Amino acid sequence: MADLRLRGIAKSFGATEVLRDVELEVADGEFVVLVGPSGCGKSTLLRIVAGLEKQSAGDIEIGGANVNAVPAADRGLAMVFQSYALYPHMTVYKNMAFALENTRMPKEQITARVREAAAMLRLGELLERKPAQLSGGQRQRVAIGRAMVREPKVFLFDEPLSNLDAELRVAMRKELATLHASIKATMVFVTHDQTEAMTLADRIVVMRAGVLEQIGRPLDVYNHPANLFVAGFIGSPRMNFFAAAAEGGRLRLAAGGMMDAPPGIALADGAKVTVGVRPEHVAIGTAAGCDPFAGAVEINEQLGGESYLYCGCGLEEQVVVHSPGQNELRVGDRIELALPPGRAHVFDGDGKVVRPA
Amino acid sequence: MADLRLRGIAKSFGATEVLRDVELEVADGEFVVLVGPSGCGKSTLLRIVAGLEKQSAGDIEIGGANVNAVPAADRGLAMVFQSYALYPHMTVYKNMAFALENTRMPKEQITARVREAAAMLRLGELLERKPAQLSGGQRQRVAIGRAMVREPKVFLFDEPLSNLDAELRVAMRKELATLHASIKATMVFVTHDQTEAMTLADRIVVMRAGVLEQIGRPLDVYNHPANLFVAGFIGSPRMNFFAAAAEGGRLRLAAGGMMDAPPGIALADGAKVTVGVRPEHVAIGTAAGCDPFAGAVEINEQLGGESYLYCGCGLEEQVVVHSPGQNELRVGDRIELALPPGRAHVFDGDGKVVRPA
Amino acid sequence: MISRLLHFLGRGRGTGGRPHVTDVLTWLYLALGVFLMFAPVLWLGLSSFKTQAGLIEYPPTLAPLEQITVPVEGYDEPLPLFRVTGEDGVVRELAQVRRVGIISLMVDPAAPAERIKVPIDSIEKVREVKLAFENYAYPIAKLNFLGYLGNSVFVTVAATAITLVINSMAAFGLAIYRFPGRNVALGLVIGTLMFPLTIILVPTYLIVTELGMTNSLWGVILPGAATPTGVFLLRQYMLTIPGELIEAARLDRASEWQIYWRIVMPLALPALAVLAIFSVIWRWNEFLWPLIVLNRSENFTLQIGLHSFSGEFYTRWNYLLAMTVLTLLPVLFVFGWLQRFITTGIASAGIK
Amino acid sequence: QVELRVMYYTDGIEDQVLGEQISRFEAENPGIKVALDVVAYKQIVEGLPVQLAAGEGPDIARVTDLGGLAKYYLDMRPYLEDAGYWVENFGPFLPWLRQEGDTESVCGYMTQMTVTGPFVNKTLFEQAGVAMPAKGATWEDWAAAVNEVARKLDIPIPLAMDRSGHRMAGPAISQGAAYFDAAGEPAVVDEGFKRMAQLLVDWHNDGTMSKELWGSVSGSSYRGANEEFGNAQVVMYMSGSWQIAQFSEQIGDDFDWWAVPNPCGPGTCTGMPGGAAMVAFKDTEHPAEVTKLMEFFAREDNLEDFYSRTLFIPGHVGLSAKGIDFQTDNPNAKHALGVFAEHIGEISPTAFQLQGYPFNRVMFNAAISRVNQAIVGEMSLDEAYGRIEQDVEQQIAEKKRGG
Amino acid sequence: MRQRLRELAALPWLLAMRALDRPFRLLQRGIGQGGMPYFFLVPNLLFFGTFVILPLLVNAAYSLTGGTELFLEDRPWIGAEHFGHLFACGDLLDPATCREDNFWRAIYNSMKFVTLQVGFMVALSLLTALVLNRKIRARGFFRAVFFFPVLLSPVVVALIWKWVLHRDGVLNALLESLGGDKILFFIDPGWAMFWAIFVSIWAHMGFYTLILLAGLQAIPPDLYEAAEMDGTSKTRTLWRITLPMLWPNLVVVIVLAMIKSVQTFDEVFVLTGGGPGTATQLIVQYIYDTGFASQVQNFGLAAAASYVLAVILIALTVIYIALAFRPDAKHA
Ligand SMILES: Nc1ncnc2c1ncn2[C@@H]1O[C@H](COP(=O)(O)OP(=O)(O)OP(=O)(O)O)[C@@H](O)[C@H]1O
Ligand SMILES: Nc1ncnc2c1ncn2[C@@H]1O[C@H](COP(=O)(O)OP(=O)(O)OP(=O)(O)O)[C@@H](O)[C@H]1O
Ligand SMILES: [Mg+2]
Ligand SMILES: [Mg+2]
Repeated sequence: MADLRLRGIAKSFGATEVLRDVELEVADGEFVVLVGPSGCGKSTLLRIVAGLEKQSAGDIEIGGANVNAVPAADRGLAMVFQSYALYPHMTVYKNMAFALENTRMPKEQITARVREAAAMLRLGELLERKPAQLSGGQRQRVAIGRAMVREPKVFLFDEPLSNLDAELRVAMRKELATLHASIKATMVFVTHDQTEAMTLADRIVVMRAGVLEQIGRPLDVYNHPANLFVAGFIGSPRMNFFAAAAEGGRLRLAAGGMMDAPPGIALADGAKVTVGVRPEHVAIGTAAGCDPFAGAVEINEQLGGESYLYCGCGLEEQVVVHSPGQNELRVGDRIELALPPGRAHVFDGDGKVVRPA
Repeated sequence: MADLRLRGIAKSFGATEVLRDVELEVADGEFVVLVGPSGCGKSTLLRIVAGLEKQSAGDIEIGGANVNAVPAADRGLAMVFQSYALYPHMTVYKNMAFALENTRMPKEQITARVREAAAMLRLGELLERKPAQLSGGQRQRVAIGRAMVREPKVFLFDEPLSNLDAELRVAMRKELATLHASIKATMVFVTHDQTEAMTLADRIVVMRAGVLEQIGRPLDVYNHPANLFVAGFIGSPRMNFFAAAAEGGRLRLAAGGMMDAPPGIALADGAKVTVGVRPEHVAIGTAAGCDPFAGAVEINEQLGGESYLYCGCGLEEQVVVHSPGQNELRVGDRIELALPPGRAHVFDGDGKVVRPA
Repeated sequence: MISRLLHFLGRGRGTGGRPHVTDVLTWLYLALGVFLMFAPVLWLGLSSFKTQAGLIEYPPTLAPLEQITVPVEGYDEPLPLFRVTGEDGVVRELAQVRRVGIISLMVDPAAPAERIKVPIDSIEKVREVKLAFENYAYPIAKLNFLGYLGNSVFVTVAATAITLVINSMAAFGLAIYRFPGRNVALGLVIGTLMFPLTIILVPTYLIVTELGMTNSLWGVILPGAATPTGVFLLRQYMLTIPGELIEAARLDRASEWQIYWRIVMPLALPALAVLAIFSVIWRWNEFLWPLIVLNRSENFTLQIGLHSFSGEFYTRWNYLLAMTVLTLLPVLFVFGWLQRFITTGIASAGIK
Repeated sequence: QVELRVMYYTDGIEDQVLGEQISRFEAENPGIKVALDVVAYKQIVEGLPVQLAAGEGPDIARVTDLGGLAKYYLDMRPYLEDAGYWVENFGPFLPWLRQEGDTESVCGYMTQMTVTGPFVNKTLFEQAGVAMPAKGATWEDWAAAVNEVARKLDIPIPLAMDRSGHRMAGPAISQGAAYFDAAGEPAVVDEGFKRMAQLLVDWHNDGTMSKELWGSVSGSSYRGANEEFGNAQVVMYMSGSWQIAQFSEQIGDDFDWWAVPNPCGPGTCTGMPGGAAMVAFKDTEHPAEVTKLMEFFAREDNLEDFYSRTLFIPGHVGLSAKGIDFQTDNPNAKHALGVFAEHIGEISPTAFQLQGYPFNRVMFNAAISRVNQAIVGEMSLDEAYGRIEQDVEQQIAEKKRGG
Repeated sequence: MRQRLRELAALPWLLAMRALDRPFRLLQRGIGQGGMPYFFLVPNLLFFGTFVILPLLVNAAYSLTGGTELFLEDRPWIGAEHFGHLFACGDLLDPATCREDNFWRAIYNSMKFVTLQVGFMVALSLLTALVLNRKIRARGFFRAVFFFPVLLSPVVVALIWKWVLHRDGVLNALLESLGGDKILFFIDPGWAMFWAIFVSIWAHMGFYTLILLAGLQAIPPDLYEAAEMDGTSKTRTLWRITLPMLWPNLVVVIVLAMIKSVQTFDEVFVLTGGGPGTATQLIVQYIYDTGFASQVQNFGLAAAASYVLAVILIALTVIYIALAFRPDAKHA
């Protein structure tokens, strides 16, 4: 059993408070992805779980046993460091074999495992190289390999794919999913890549400034963000936010015009709220239940398979609109936009989502 | 003038040939993005341009002058290292100010510039920290800041945003674009992020194993990949490839069924070709000019705003299909797929694209 | 001069392929170094082939010279050859038969019958380069050279091995961990650095006696094994090893012992090499302490052995020098081998 | 099988000669094995005392701190076959090996008798055409003569003297120094000593002596002028009989180096006796065998062989009287050996008393280091006298405290 | 092939360490990770305690007892008398007024010697290390050249330099050939001190150079690359990158150089004999003479002097250590 339980974890570096009252339960075999802005404490949390850093307060349980006092070596976890931390004096092979040698595994078995991992990570050619002779992505893969060969009960990954190219990343993602499925390890995975988070996670944990903001299944978090922060953080480009005020059961947008309140949401008259609509839900043209407003294309980001239009609508921020495929719009072209009420999220003055009754 | 010209650059580390005959011209003020699989030689190329590594053959010209013999310090470039290479004994402020102090800039001006950059990079709070007290993303931002404050004529960026969260990355992307526009510097930018590449680049350079495979404007590269490799590499998830043979002006797919040859493409009967269709172009249901074939959903990657269906169609590889928004498909569900001939790319036996006559 | 040299280390480099000013200065410095550091040593090598008389001769000659002797008809022994400046300024080479006071009695080797009287202030020895190999041959034959060599090798190897192991262990403990008592231990190490061995020679000897280690090579080896210098040196070097490597190793389930010998030791190799070189030289050349501990010749180390050529009034410099040169060779070899480890800078490549 | 350990230092070929004798001894005494440990002189001076104190010393050693180590010596009388031979032949020197108050014991014999005395470069005198002062000339006479030679021939150092309190003591006694007061307690500074000290200071100031030798080192360090003398840069060199062997090898007959009689002062014309002794230690487990070996070494025939080959002045009354046929064909050496043998008869009783005093090195060292400081101008001579007395007093007191 | 050989050479070490692995793992299980540092310290401290600390304690006892006996039980207790003697001065700044005038002379000589020697030693070995760290041809050879003097015993060092500095030595021959006068270096206090310092630097510089060379190797090369990209001049790179990064090793060099400098004895002694007069007599020579080389071995006074010396040294070192241990142990 390798479930992981964090109770009231807090951490300060001197006066800097980095984690606050973190409560998290990860079931045995679960794949949890940790996301959050840079510097919010993700690495610190992993390091505390690993036993490399001592929490200022709180308890850690692994497999039901409190491991506060258990040194890192005995917690039975594997970790991929954000900084790799490869042993510079060892070859790639040795780097990966080191952990296995520590368990007195027979030599042939070690070789087999390392070769298997190396093949999977496309490092086969490089086994005799030292880290200094590797490219950034190759180093990162060695770091992954080093953790993988151990097949531990709990994996901690700190942005393990950040330096890989898209194709390789997709491949690795698949491999990790396969690995997860095959050895049924518990995994905690830090990433900045939305796709990774959405595709790999059983549950996503969104952190901000040392606090867990929301925990939930990927689509739940995507579809039902608990607050403004999560709504803005999950999804890229981020959700568009519009200031609005409730007015007779409808919403008056600061951008001008009115829109229906989303179904099931009742607001006190005059309540100041924020309406959030994701770029892919902003309608070009008209939408039922919403007065259209005009925007001028300011940036037209064409990604090939899809495009994002950054439109100026007289608001503080541009409204981002997703448009599938490629388009012929030019900067300055004016388009009509509307917010389909069925797709809108409403957040109250404190940034908390207003749920349909 | 800060145009950059590489002529016949080659590089070997001992027996390992890392770069081969690289020819590249970057115009003054141009923004070139270098992409390619991990380990293909991107960093090495940047390091050679910077003067940190000596090419085995070839010439480098900056602003029209051959700089082969010019040491790095005198080439007037700024570089963001993939490994950051922050000065561990200096504070964030000092790290950023260091280069400016080298130029004997007045103190107030240095402070102003550093503060400005720090604000932009959201490092304002951290100026007095040492690198060891920073998170991974914060370190990366310091590395960017260090290059930025110098406002040089040529920037070299080696995966500068890889450790940043999506929101910050979008913000940084914008800042870089602004910076580029304002100081009109020439920029060479390595990234693994397709969005970054597509949005930032004036031109994209695709590398493979030390060789430049294609150079072109982003949408050109996306829409008209020169060969199988580029077609597969640009776009994520990657283009689907289908083996096919020409038969009476049409194509017989190995998956079964026939399709029209894309407009303007004439093939000798019996020619073995590869047909490539991007996920967003694979039609669910039917498409004119192509016999539909059946597939079973094996993975349904729901990213929130869009989904990718990985379908088993009896081929070696799954066929990836993009479907906008979210869907209710379950693994095992069978769907009909078809390849619209107008969206298909055809590659000959050597992997080179077959262009319409 | 210092500031100029500092300046040169800092100068930017000129363009073009020609050697830069820093290169020129580097070479100048190295040339000066070779001259200052190496010339005296060259002299040492040459001098080891001089006779005792040649050694203390002033003004000194660079090469080992010896007076030429020539066989002269009618004389049993070969006669020493002199260059004689006649009153007329003519220079001749004559052999000296005998000297009486300030008059030298000479013969022309070509015409041995006639004897010539010459005042000694007009004669000068005719000399040739001659290597006195007996400087080497005699001591080797006389001393129990192989025995001494064996003892020296044993002392050096054993002491260096022990020193490296226990010092690196202590340095590891002091550099990697934070634990109660660490500062006390550190203070002890540094505090005791202050006392030269010379000062505690006598008490240490008493302790060695109590332990029954006099006249045993262990009595030479053990007391110096725990050098504060070594601990200090290694500890400071180990501080520069990135902490994440140690964390990574802990996560790889390495025991602390393994972290020590598989991670930290290889990474501290340059400093270990320095300490090894230091220890080898020190043990190999150590003189005062073995002198006091050892008084049986079967236990003598080379240094003690070769110093038996230094008496109360009289030191056989020619033997001493020759033996010095001979004993230098192994350490030189060891240095050549170990110094390469000093420049295997590796410690940083694994960390981003 | 008994193993005996002999610790021995060597200035020349003594160890060889002794080694041969040991082989003979072992052949004669199959039950005894003798190991000869030839060591650096430094070990005898610095290592041996500590080793002896700790009970780790050898059985026999050749030592020069004759009285200082006396408490460790073995009184061999109970084991000696013929104690009379020892008293008869080594009598004058035996007191040097005894502790204070002891007048009886027999602990060893002199491997080497030395006398201090000057050598001159006779060839230089001849070249300069200066007559050598005759026997009975004073130090002042000699100083004038060597200065003249040096001036004429442009020799850098007219007069050199070993930097050693022992070397200085002979001339000082000649100047009238007594070194002891009436009660027999050390009293270094007196009128005679002051005369000598003054002479030394004057000589250094007027260039008769070179500061290179005395001035350039501190404390009690020994410094000789062998090199300078051998290179004919010194006209007169006050040293001692032990130099003979070296000079014959080193100088050979490059010039005539002669030993001359000790110059005189108002007191007398003496040199200092001295030497090294072979002694047995009482910590030995085999006193009988040790004595047997000592007797073998001290046998007249063996000693004669030893002295004649090492060119040492015999420390054996019988052999002294008989004369030794030294094995050298260097006429200078032969001459010098003769001169020094003569010196022995001229040694003043004060010199003997001083040599026999166990802590004479304290006096020597104090004298040399302080006079030297006066020579280089670090203190005045009067201050130096005060310091000498203080040094001696303090060290003797320390010695007496824990004795 | 060479690789194979090297592996072979490392084999015994590997086997030994591996053999030790299991017992130590058990040990670690027993005492826990927190107990391991003690374990690592024990062997060294054992030796250290026996052969350094214990003798120092005996030495302390010596300083409080009198006489010339070796064994403590034979020595009478005299309290701080020896210390009293050392400090019996009319004016501490004028050795001539002190009872132990030579002690104070030696202290002042040592101070002069140490100040100059350490300064130049550190500067020169740093310079040499920097030069030898450059990519130059025949690096190994040059390293050996600069290191060579370290191999020589003090006696040989002195012999070599006497050959140079003698009245008729090489240097004077050179001076004369240049039309100058001979200089008798060892009868002039200034020159004698100069050469004492020079020769001791000559003899020991190689060792410190080696430490610094090792330290330079530990500096990540990418920092130099970053500095180069930042357009940093070489001088600034030296001051702002190299020296700060070298600091832990520089501390070793400074502290060791200082301590060893204060402890200098034989090479200066053999070269100048402490002269002229007492101009180059250093403190350890005083201690050695008093306690060891003289006929009346005054261990007590020597021990007392050594503690006075140690106090001075510690005071000096504390300053450096205060600087040295800023970047302290980082892990666990
Ligand atoms: N010192 C070296 N010795 C041998 N091979 C090396 C050395 N340095 C780099 N290489 C190899 O050169 C190739 C190119 O490396 P480079 O760092 O340029 O890759 P990259 O394109 O930047 O990859 P990444 O995206 O992973 O950073 C890699 O395969 C790497 O293994
Ligand atoms: N030793 C330290 N002293 C002070 N603050 C620190 C220290 N280490 C980390 N921090 C701060 O703690 C916060 C959390 O750091 P952490 O590395 O956990 O961030 P992260 O979430 O992993 O960020 P990233 O995505 O950039 O890697 C950061 O703001 C960082 O600056
Ligand atoms: Mg992090
Ligand atoms: Mg790279």
